[in-house]
Amino acid sequence: MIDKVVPDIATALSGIGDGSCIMIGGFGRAGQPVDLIDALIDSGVGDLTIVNNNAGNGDVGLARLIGLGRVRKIICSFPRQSDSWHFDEKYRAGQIELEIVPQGNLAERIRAAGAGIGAFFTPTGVGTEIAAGKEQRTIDGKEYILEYPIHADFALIQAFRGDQLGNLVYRRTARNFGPIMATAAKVTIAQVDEVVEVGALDPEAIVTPGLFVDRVVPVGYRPWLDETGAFIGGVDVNGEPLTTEGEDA
Amino acid sequence: MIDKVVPDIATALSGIGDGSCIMIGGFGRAGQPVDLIDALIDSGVGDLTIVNNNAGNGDVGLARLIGLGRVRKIICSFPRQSDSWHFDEKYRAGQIELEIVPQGNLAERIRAAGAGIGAFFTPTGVGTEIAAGKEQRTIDGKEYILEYPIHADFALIQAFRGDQLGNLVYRRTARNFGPIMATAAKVTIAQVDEVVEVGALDPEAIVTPGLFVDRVVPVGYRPWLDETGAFIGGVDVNGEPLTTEGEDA
Amino acid sequence: MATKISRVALAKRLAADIPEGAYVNLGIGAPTLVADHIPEGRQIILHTENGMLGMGEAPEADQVDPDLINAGKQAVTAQPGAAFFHHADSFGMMRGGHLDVCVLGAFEVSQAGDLANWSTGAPGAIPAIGGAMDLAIGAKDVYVMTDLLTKDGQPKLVAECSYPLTGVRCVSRVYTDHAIFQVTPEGFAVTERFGDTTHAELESLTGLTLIDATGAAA
Amino acid sequence: MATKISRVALAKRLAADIPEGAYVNLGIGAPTLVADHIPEGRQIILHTENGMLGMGEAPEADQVDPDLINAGKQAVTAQPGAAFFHHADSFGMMRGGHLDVCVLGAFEVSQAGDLANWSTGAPGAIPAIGGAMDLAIGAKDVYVMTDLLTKDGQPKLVAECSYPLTGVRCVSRVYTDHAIFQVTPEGFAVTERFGDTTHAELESLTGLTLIDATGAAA
Repeated sequence: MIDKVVPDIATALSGIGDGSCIMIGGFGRAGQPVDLIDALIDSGVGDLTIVNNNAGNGDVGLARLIGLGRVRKIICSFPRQSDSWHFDEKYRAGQIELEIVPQGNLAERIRAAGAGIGAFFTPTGVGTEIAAGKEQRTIDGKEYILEYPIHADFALIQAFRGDQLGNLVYRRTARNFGPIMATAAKVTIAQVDEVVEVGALDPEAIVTPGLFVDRVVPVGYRPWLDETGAFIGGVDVNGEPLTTEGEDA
Repeated sequence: MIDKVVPDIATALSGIGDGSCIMIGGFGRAGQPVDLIDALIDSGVGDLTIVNNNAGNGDVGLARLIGLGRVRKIICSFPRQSDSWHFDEKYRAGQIELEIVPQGNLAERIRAAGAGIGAFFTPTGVGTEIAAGKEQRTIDGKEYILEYPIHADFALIQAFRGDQLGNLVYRRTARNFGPIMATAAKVTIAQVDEVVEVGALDPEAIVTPGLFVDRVVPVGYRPWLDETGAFIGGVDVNGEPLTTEGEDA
Repeated sequence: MATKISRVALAKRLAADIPEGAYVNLGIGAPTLVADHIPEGRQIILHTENGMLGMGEAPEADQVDPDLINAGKQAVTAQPGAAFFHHADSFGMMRGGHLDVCVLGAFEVSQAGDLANWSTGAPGAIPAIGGAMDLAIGAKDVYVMTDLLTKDGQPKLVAECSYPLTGVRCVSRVYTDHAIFQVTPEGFAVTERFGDTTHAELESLTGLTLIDATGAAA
Repeated sequence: MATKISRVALAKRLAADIPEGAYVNLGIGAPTLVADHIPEGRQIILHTENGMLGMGEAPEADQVDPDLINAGKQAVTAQPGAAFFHHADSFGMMRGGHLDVCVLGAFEVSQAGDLANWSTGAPGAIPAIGGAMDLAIGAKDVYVMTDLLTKDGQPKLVAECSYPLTGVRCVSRVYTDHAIFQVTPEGFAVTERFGDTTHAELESLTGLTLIDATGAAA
């Protein structure tokens, strides 16, 4: 029987070595595979190429991976943020390579990799700095630049529920990069809140068919959900528990 | 309040004139907007360009539209079938123009139109007759041909349920071309079995967001479903009632 | 009488131009104010490029859902009839021209409708584009909402942008605190002046020759 | 002893080579037989390019659902864990190399692995491609399942295809009623002969120089 569920995070990450190209899902806290990223840090691998929308925030997760000097190159749309100091420092020191890509082109390049498209003409970025050195063409009176797919060795994504076949559903805007990154990597690893029985996910509503997923690891429901997966709230937008006014005082 | 539901099929088709380019969803009986096609025939418009996977079967629907001489050009992947005699006759008489496109390239060209992609390199068709005259390029050691988007004036599609905002869900493999054609036409017209309340469709499972849909017309549940939309069967694969052995005898 | 209007008044004025049933993306910052000023009874549908149509207002603090955020990574809600989708589908919607209006901020807008709003090009600055370039070409109409002048008194409407471009010939209209400017093949046309601002003052402030279209039919 | 095996025996032989957990697309016609001969206890997942993973067998007559069909437009069922998707996503799966095996019929396969299976190129014939060209490049391994000879006794394994091509250098293996042929840079390698077929007979029937790889480790 096909069973893509692995018992623990360490097993889920097996095979990731120095020099790997890794896509990491998420936009803000939404869709971030936080447990997988933490384990990636613990694994000690380095010389990585990371594909993510951003370049880390604060001192945790991707920011920490960068701070520890494990990232050789990052492909992202928006590295500079108020709390991207680890990236900023490495970048200014010339210790990390940056490929900056407009967010929609980033998404489409990832999608192209998954769909076997060799390259595509996009209007985004025409006439801007990012068009420099790129092939440009006028098609039907409109200008486009040529962009190429982004493939990865591994994709680390977060989904809401999954099954043994690797079928995945997401939760609200946490869907973001997960479904396309799952298609673009040689090995896709999904952390899910819960593994459900095969057949429990509605075939009309499965967002990522299991074909795209290699390993599924359950990590328990995120802190703003109860043990059935229902929303209970009580956190801030980063998922941190709300401090009561009493505690602040 | 936004309300894309129109009272009847004739209203749904308003604005379709001679010379229009029309995408028609469906693969086999699944997803065919049969009521919209019949009304299109009744409307008398001609000189049409039709985009569909096939070129009609038997004497009804698209086959009839072709037989009546209303179709100037068809863009499809598989025109020749055992019962495509109307197309065959027009084609042999030089009375219909054919652009034949491999099915996956057809789907991707429709998707490209909806997603604002100017052109894309696809490996499908390399080294075959359909590559003749097309730009060819080797990318990362693999050969591709360049294909362009297919836009339409109108898309006629069938969905399962829809709401006043135009949100749509499909049913099983009847999804096929509907979601991508909805994105590629200036005006998208969906026949649905039932219109449901706004909010009744699961936001995680909406396949076509209302943004892509201009008109929704309810036509009642298809014959193999009961009045709640549950499957009851009793038809053949073309949706025709099963004849009992007694009747045959 | 004042020569300019407040940010809120400007949001209200811009909101009045968004038609019933429009699909709208409001960029990060000032443009988000527009959502609060849609005229009573008018229904518009908000798109957020991280993956939702039907975005609603901010939730109560204890109802914040980290999985339900906008492109500015702020907590939002989902309205009835909302739909979620992935990034490729979401940016495909914009690139494919399915949105009616994007409202964006700007550092500069040129007479040709070029937009600069992602980088001041300062030496050593770390670049960050995000969805800016996608938004700039992401709707049938791209409206810029901005003060006419920078804090240093420099005009944001210019003959040619000096900052790195976000998009070329992409802006259709500029809503400023002094006036509304339509981008035309002949340059900026002033369609409405606020307060007692005069045409001559606008030309003086911008250093541009402007078309007076305030008498034209709406 | 016979020099060839039956269609059913061939389907069974091919099925034995499809590994546990494989994602497989079975082309219209003879290849669909393979589904009925997957070894007991082995789970494979069938893709049908009209938009489903997890395709099951044909339903009872009164349970036929016109909305649940395969690429041959025949009624099928959905297995637990099935998923539905639209045409662009479905062909993206194939083009992107996510399927493990496609099994196709053929008019001709060349030594280089070129496939001809969509048109005999007869003058005046109406063309029809469907998914043939997508399937030809639609999996990590493309297996052809066919009789070695046409009804007229012509070999389907050829030096170069004479019929219009479906795909170039796309076939990895050919399962025929006489033998199994691996496509290699040096030409066809016979990996298994059926019945009392000899290597010399295969070379005689095809007119090709064939590599004898039947002694090689599996």
